[in-house]
Amino acid sequence: MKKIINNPGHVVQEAIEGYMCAFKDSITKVENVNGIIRKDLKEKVAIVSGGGSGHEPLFLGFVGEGLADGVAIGNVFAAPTPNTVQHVAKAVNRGKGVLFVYGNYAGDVLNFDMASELLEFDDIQTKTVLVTDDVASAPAERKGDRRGIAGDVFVLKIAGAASEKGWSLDEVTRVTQKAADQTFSIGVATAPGTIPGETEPPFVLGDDEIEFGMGIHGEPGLKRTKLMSADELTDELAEKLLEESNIQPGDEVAVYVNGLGSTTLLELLIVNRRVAQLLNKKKIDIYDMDVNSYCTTQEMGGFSITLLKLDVELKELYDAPASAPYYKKTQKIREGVK
Amino acid sequence: MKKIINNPGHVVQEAIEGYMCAFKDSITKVENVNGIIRKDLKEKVAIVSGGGSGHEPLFLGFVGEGLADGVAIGNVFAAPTPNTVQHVAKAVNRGKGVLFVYGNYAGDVLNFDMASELLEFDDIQTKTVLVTDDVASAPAERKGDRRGIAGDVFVLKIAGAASEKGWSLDEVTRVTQKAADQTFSIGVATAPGTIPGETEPPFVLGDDEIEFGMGIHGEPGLKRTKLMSADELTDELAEKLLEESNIQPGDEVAVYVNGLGSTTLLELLIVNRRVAQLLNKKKIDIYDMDVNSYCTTQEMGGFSITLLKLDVELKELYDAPASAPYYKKTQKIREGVK
Amino acid sequence: MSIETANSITASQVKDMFLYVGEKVIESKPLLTKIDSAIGDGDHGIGMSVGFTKAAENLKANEFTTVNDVFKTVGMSMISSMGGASGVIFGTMFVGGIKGLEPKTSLDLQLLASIYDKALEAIKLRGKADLGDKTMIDAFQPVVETLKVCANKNESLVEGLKQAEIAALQGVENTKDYVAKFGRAKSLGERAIGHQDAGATTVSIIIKSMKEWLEGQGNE
Amino acid sequence: MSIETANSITASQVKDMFLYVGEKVIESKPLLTKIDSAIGDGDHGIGMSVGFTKAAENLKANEFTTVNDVFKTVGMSMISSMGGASGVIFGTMFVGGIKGLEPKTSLDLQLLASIYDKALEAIKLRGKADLGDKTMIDAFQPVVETLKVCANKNESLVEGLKQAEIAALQGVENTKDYVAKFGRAKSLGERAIGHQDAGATTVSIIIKSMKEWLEGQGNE
Ligand SMILES: Nc1ncnc2c1ncn2[C@@H]1O[C@H](COP(=O)(O)OP(=O)(O)O)[C@@H](O)[C@H]1O
Ligand SMILES: Nc1ncnc2c1ncn2[C@@H]1O[C@H](COP(=O)(O)OP(=O)(O)O)[C@@H](O)[C@H]1O
Ligand SMILES: [Mg+2]
Ligand SMILES: [Mg+2]
Ligand SMILES: [Mg+2]
Ligand SMILES: [Mg+2]
Repeated sequence: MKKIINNPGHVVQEAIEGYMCAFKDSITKVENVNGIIRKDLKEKVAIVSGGGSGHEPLFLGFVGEGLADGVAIGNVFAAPTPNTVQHVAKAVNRGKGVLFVYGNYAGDVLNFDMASELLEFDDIQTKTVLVTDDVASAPAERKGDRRGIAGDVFVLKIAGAASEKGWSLDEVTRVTQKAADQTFSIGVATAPGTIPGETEPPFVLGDDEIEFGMGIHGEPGLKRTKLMSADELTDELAEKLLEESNIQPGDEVAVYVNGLGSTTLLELLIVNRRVAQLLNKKKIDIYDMDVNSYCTTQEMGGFSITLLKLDVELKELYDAPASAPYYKKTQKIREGVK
Repeated sequence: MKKIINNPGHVVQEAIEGYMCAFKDSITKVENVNGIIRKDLKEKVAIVSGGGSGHEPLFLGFVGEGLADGVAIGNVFAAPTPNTVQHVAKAVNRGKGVLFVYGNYAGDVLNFDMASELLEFDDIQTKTVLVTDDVASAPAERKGDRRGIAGDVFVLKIAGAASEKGWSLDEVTRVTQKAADQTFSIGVATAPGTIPGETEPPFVLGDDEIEFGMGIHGEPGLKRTKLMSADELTDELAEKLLEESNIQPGDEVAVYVNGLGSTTLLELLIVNRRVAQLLNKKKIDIYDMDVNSYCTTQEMGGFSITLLKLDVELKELYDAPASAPYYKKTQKIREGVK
Repeated sequence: MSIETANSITASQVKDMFLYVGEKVIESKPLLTKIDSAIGDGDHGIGMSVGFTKAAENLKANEFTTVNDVFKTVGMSMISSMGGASGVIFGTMFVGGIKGLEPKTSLDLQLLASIYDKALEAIKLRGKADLGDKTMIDAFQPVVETLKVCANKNESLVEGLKQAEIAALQGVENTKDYVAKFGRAKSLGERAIGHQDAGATTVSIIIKSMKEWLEGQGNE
Repeated sequence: MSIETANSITASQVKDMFLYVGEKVIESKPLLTKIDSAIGDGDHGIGMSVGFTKAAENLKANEFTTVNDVFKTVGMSMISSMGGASGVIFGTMFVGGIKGLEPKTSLDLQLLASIYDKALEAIKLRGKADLGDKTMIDAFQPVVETLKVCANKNESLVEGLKQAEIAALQGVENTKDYVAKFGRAKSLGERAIGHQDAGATTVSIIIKSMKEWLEGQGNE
């Protein structure tokens, strides 16, 4: 895979520089570490996210109103260091505490936890909500052990909206944890993505082979099958997703179809069409749908489907405006909202 | 290349269905043809864009406030039919005339022109501005012969903003033509994209080969070279771009770095960093920068750089808000605008 | 008298002939894709298939009494379904020549020559291309000229098409030497030289399979 | 007396030893990448290279009089530069054992055994993994136990490391039989069986190259 880079070791730093060139009116870089924060920080609980890079536009593109106040960025597929997290948290803290929202990976937990310990010395209170949406990574009875994939987008959206309301750290944590508990995803890979500087992809798939449930770092999934039609594939994934979630007929969900990198929007829209058909058939109400490639694995091929089960509280937070360089939500005019 | 599709012949129709599922609160499908229009049509000149599909999120993602009022969508890499254009234009026309804004390709010109003739029978006045930004496709003295690539985004942005101001068809056409005259792009390809249903890519590039100036349908470019570093590559492209444009030190430009499909945002941001450095060195003022993959060629690898030379009038239109499913611009707070 | 030597065919036979032509063009999809990929965007085969599939659908759905309606159905099917440069251009190859033409119940070489002559003019008006610009015109213009010469000599329809096929193939050969001025290949400049034009190739396939159908009818 | 049979080395020699270890780990980057790719995310080699490169930078920039500072420099370099699971885990392998330790100017087998023993405890506390969870602990715990046994027998530093290397390699072998409970491989379940753990491999490389450096010093 040809990568347009200079030095593999400088990829993250240079990308952040390029990001700052484009969006410096709304964001600031934290000195000495790979952290980015909002310019217009409010007197509220601060939301800090982050993780390894390589998943762009997550996480750096999600800094802004109604989303993350700051993000700590690691090297490609590697959790950020404790001091990166610490410095970002210090920069966004307004004395109301900091909520960490990030995907459940050993490396991220280790580094964010170590940062929490360091922040205690700075008298900054932190709480953590782990995103655990990937149903392929652990069975339902161990929901808390599941990995975080594209569900980051929904959980972060809810956390940001709750914090903008001026809620306390406990309240923001409560509703964000509820969102994390109600977020379910499943993915499929059709081709690998490569880490910049590496010459070999991390896994190989046959010409007509795909892998169900593969993780966003190429973690092996549930099974390999032959490539199938978009509808067959979507049906099988969505069935598994519903099976592994607690979503029932009559429930309302927000849907997000996420491309992993090189799968085109044309394809993702075809998948979205089928997801809508299927949910309609199952009498699951679609509150909203989004189709994009917010959570990528470099140029990996494939997609994931995410469902967030909504209640009255979550719907209001979901609908709140949000504005970051790579995620914008304007208030939607809802005709006859239930 | 594995594509997640059902039937190659149904790709566009099914993608539009999926698009409608997600964004039906703000857009409507035109009956019987592959056309999409805004729901909240205003009493103003209508802006109609379009072209072959396969470049998503262009064109279908750009229907909304301050952008296109409607788009006519063709098959992958094929101009829309005259009756598609005709029906879209009829659907968005509010008696103030219709401006067609699209990339300069023989097929598009033939079909939009034929649509214009048909619309004369419906007493709908049309004007046309062709986007001709690709400096690799014809020399400066034949600017009007150049192809349209990612510059579509800027020209459409200006057209949409001008029409929202309630200007006349002549005035909207004048300023849109000015924007088209001042928009310059150049691209580089690192890997081919494949048409859904085809098993062979339309061209082959060696393992360490790239092609300067390749078009967004894989049209052959200026030259093939060895893969180089991001900085070297950006320098060479940007130099050529400035050479072939009329942009001088002291000028102000909006910059857009566009990914062609599978090139990651991480890479695009590294390129953007270098573009900023280079323009600074050349004393060309950067008014704004955007980095995204709005104009793709399926999963093609590579990127393009677009510059829009601004004047007072264009700056105001550039800064106007815009909101479509895949392009949103909120009013920017400008510190010390010149 | 067999069709092979007949001077005219009925509207219904014209329909059957274009159904056969459509099959042959659709069969050539991979070839056309390959040719268009070399210097264009690789979709010409797809486009022509879409157009002739739609044409077949509309031809089969109707009975035809006039040649005009058969040509119109083929051309309008293309214009309304294909898109791309070739949708308008090849659509015009079929509708451009019957504008203002009084209803004809049968097609002979004279009529074919005059329909295609008018169509060629319409294509040039629409597309602003001319001979030597590396387009389908480079095959279609020699076809028209040959049909006219043969018609003047009162040759049979099939003989006219035999000669026209040779002219078309020579036209395709000629496109290899040209720099493209229109369509997606135009930016190629000198680099297009050596490659034949996709649209010109399609013209040769159309003419060849018209001839084949007539020959096949003759042999049955 | 050669280092090979010496009972202790100076802080400055410890620094040189870890510079050598770093080189060897960096050389193993492709191997570690391959192992982590099979069941993890393929970045372990990159991460360890970043960590040891930073460690080398910080080691070279300073003169050291205490063993504590050498270990602290290596560990903190890793924690502050690597990120990932291994940043904290391997960082703790170096800083976890010197917390509260009085300043030492030389390192013998007793001290190494006790530093690594405390480090192992710290790693377990932090990462919540234990023996059999298919992590670096599966190599590191046998290393610690072996070092302690050898230290009790008053063996030389190099001999202790020789034995420890064997224990580490056995530990790496053992990881092939385990299902991962931590890190990116945990979702693999049974499918991880047959593959060795990347972090455990790194432990074995570290111990092996510590031994090699001591042997090299002895032979010089
Ligand atoms: N202006 C024109 N006049 C005549 N023929 C044209 C013109 N432009 C293109 N063509 C023909 O159309 C062919 C390309 O058709 P196709 O690939 O279907 O459309 P597109 O160029 O839109 O991809 C060319 O090979 C050429 O023969
Ligand atoms: N909780 C843990 N305790 C001990 N070691 C761990 C733990 N989690 C991961 N590791 C070790 O870290 C290694 C992976 O490191 P690395 O690939 O650099 O990090 P990441 O898993 O974040 O990609 C694993 O092979 C394992 O040995
Ligand atoms: Mg990792
Ligand atoms: Mg085309
Ligand atoms: Mg073509
Ligand atoms: Mg790893």
